[in-house]
Amino acid sequence: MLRHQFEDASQQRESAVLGMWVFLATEIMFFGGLFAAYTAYRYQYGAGFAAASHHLNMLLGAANTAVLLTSSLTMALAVHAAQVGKKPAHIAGLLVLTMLLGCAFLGIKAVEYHDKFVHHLVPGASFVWEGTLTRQAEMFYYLYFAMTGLHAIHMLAGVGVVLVVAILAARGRYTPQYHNPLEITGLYWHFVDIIWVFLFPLLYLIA
Amino acid sequence: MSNHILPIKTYVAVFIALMVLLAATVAINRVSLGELNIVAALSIAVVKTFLVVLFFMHVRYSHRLIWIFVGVGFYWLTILLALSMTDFLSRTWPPLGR
Amino acid sequence: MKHWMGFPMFPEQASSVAGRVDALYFFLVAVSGVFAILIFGVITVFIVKYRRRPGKMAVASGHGHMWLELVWSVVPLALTMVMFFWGAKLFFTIYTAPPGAMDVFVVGKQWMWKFQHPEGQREINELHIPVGRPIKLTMISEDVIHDLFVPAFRVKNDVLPGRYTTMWFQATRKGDYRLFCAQYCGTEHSLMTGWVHVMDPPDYQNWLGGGAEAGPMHVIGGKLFDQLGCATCHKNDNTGRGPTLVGLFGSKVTLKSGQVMQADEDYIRDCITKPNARLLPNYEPIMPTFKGIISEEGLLQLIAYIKSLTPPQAAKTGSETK
Amino acid sequence: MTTSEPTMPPVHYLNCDYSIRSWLLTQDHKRIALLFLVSITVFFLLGSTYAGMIRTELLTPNGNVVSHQNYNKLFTMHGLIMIFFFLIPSIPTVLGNFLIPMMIGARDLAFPRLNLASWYVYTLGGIFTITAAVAGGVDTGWTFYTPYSSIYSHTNVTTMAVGVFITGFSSIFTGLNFIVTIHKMRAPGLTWFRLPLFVWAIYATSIIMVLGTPVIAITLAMVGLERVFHIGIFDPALGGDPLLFQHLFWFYSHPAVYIMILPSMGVVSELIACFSRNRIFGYKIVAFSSVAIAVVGFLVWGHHMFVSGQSAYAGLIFSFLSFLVAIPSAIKVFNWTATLYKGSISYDAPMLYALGFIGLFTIGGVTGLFLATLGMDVHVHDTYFVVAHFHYIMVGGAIMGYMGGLHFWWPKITGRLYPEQWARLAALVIFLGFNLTFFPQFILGYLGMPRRYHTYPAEFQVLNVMSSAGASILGVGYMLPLFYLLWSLRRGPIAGPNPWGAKGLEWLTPSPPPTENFEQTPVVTEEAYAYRPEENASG
Repeated sequence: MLRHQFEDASQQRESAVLGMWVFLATEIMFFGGLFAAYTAYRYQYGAGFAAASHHLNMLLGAANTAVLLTSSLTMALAVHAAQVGKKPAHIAGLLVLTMLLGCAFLGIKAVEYHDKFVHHLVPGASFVWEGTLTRQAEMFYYLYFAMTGLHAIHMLAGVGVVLVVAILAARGRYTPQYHNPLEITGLYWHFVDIIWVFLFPLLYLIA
Repeated sequence: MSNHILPIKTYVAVFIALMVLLAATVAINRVSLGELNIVAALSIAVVKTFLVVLFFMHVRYSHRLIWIFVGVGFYWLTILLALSMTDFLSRTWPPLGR
Repeated sequence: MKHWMGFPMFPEQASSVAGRVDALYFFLVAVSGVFAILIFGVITVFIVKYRRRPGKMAVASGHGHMWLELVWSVVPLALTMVMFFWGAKLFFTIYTAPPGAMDVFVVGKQWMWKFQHPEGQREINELHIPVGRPIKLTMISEDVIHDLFVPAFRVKNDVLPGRYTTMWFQATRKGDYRLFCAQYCGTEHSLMTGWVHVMDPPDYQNWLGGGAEAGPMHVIGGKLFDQLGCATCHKNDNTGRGPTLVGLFGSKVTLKSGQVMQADEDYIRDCITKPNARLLPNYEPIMPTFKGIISEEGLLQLIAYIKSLTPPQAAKTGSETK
Repeated sequence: MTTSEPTMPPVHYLNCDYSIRSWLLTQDHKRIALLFLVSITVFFLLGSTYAGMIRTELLTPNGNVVSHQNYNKLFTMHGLIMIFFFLIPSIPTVLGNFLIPMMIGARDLAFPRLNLASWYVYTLGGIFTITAAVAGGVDTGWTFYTPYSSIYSHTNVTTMAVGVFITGFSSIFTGLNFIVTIHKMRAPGLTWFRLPLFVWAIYATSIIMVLGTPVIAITLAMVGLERVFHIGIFDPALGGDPLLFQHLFWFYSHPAVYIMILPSMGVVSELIACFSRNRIFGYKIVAFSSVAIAVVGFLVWGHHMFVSGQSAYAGLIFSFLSFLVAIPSAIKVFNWTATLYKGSISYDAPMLYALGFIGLFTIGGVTGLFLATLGMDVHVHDTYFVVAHFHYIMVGGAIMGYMGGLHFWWPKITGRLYPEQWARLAALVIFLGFNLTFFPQFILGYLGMPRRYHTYPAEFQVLNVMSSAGASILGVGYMLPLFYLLWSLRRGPIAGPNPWGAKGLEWLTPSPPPTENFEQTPVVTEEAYAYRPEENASG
């Protein structure tokens, strides 16, 4: 398991964890562009954003937050299980649970997207807005789709990676001594969770 | 960066705290506080982030270097937001020099 | 253009700020020159004096020298702060039009400049102005970002779609000066040029006298106002379904949202193009948007008209457009 | 310099395996560096061709060589290729890749597969770019300003944006790899303050790559969306604000200038130290100034927008911050100069490039002050003054450093020496040609000639002709190394492990090095640049 460029396992593990954190810093800035756009337009178009936000289903948003937070718990427990040397089936089971929760999140998201599509709230030629401030509402929905869409892409990637890690875990690859892939996958998963923790109030809860 | 192992009950406790905070976010949103709504919602989000980062992501027990990179990510985001907002916030201010 | 040994070195100084910009330029050139010569000189001396010679080892310690390093950090810092304050002060001047400046309205489009004088004259790629009088340009683009640049006046500013930007200058010398588009705007960007003709005030009056059969801008704007049916709601005596526009320009407006806004050109433009973003208390959101219905020039004429609607008691302060 | 006749090591990273597969699937940082060297050279030649055509067109004021549209495509493609496909990857991916593991005594970077992926991603982005070029090019200017790029341009903007977007990830991967490697893979005894300054510079550069690049990526993605689906956030017709684009664009693209110049500064530190046989004066300050430039460099982007319609208050803040970033750069120049003091200076070609760098970077730096000065910038913004300024930084600075570094480490990379006299001649020709090309452009800019002009008033012709004449000399200067370096691959004298008598771990191993770099992991016991150990003992 030790690659030739490293001296020992702890150097390898520390490198992997640091590498993931640097990557997450990159990810923060990747979303950062959209957060900056959101901030600028929320400041300028406060009224339109509030009106548009009311058409989002706050309950579904809250439910999704709960689903993601739960998946973070199962992910953290999976890493914990590897750390303490639980059986492969135990680790893999927690990972599959995490993955299923991720899929549940994406499912709820799909329902919401479908709902917006039906109500002509997708920006573009087909956008229909009952009320004033059409442009501002459209801008809100543009940002809504861009931010949640980018987040959903990250979720999709996460589900894929967790699947691979779950298979490897089931084959008994991860031990208390070596579980770097599992650990950094966990970091990624929690990060995507954190992004949603901010998206939820910013998009669904505009008073 | 020791491979610190947390007890399961810590994870569960953090999870319960996160759920309580989620409920609080939704509850506060029902009350109209004007500008304070967004402040409250974001403050709670920040607390949640701290919980996830410190415990689920083990940063509390990680090397100082990891702390720095976590900070760097959020600090740079602040630079982007704050300095671009200097423009948007002050555009409508009265002209300079008078 | 000023030459030195046959090479052109400086554009003409033809505005009130040109001399001040050049003075700052000389200061910057002097500071840069002194530093550059100092560094090049020292390097030359060192590389000659300490060139490698057989049997001779170098003897210096390379560990740094606190005092020296402090000096060469603090001195440049101090100099840059001088530059900052000087530049900022000059920027205030260049940026802020003096009160009572003469208005000219500019519309940029791919790839021409359209100028409109309050008296109604319009010209393309040529701008006639009187010498010695501050001129304030209110500018907007019909398509992409442009930038109006007059090197002899040392001023430029971007011309944006969707929002007015302004710049001002006061020509100090008669003559013809080039104007350029300085922000890349597409295929014929380099043809989006023209001339500023600075004239004696009497000549300018003569020039104004010939042309403009449609009348001054605010009159054209008034006709447009009637054509578009604005007057059905915006009555002068405040009895219409919309607020009266008399005395609006320059006043402070409190919106439904509680926000207080200065009723300037941009405010009025936004009210016409996106009325629902500027709702007032006590009025229904019934105004349709005129976006795409009125040209940018038409909007400027309407604004000129609304600007001219001053209440009787305020008439003595008058507006410059009359 | 060496007493006995040097010989090539029998087995090294170049001759251990000759198959194509061993190159395309290599995880050896040295081989990946060479893959990058070939790729960026191709793009450099392509970008230079565009530059040559631009200067030919500008010989006459009337634009009678190419059409308006084609001229616009020329400067756009020149800018995009030179910036994203040559300058930004140049030193980090070639010299950085080759040297960082060796300088810190490691066998490889922390993530060799990610390193290889970086090259593939770069190549994929390059393919998109060449596709866009072949399909007719792009005419937006390298800045992609909206709404021109998102609505009005009829060229291959989307393909190009995808190319730049993809290449951005190459930058991110490389930066991430360097950061982790420098933190975690240093040899025993190699503390931060014993690192060569090149490592510090690459570290600072990596920080910018990792934190800046994602912002341009997401921004260009939004431009692409706006262009393809007519939904977006930058078009005023859709309620958007084109200045938001400029903020996001310059948030990356100003620090990107430091991605180009910081590695060169690192190279110059190595060269000055080696060829004057001195420790870099004020080592710690020079090291910290790299990091300071990387951090403060992120706070100044608004100085590209003083006349853009940005709030004047924001302009004030950005102007002030811009002056602050000048200080660490100035300190570096002073410290290099002081390093020469009482040195033992030789005039080998890399040193000539380093001295040229200091001179040209100084001019580029001080003219940057003009642009940071609010009242001054109003006049010179978007004129040839700006063009001259950034070429002094990017060509006079970044490329001089790259050339110097390439010559300096050429013996290490190939095991053979280049012909010294030719190299000195090339350095001189490049220096003279460069100044003749770009100095007149400062004057042109102050006279008011706007940049990106296909045709121009006749009174600007004299200076333009001078500039074009200089460009032809510069072109010859760049061709020379191409020939003699290729020549030296087979005919150059055998270099031996350390032809310069330089300090640094990379010179302890044979040239070319073995695949694993070091037979044994070296242990470091002294500071960098210990050219005179007896003094370092007392210091």
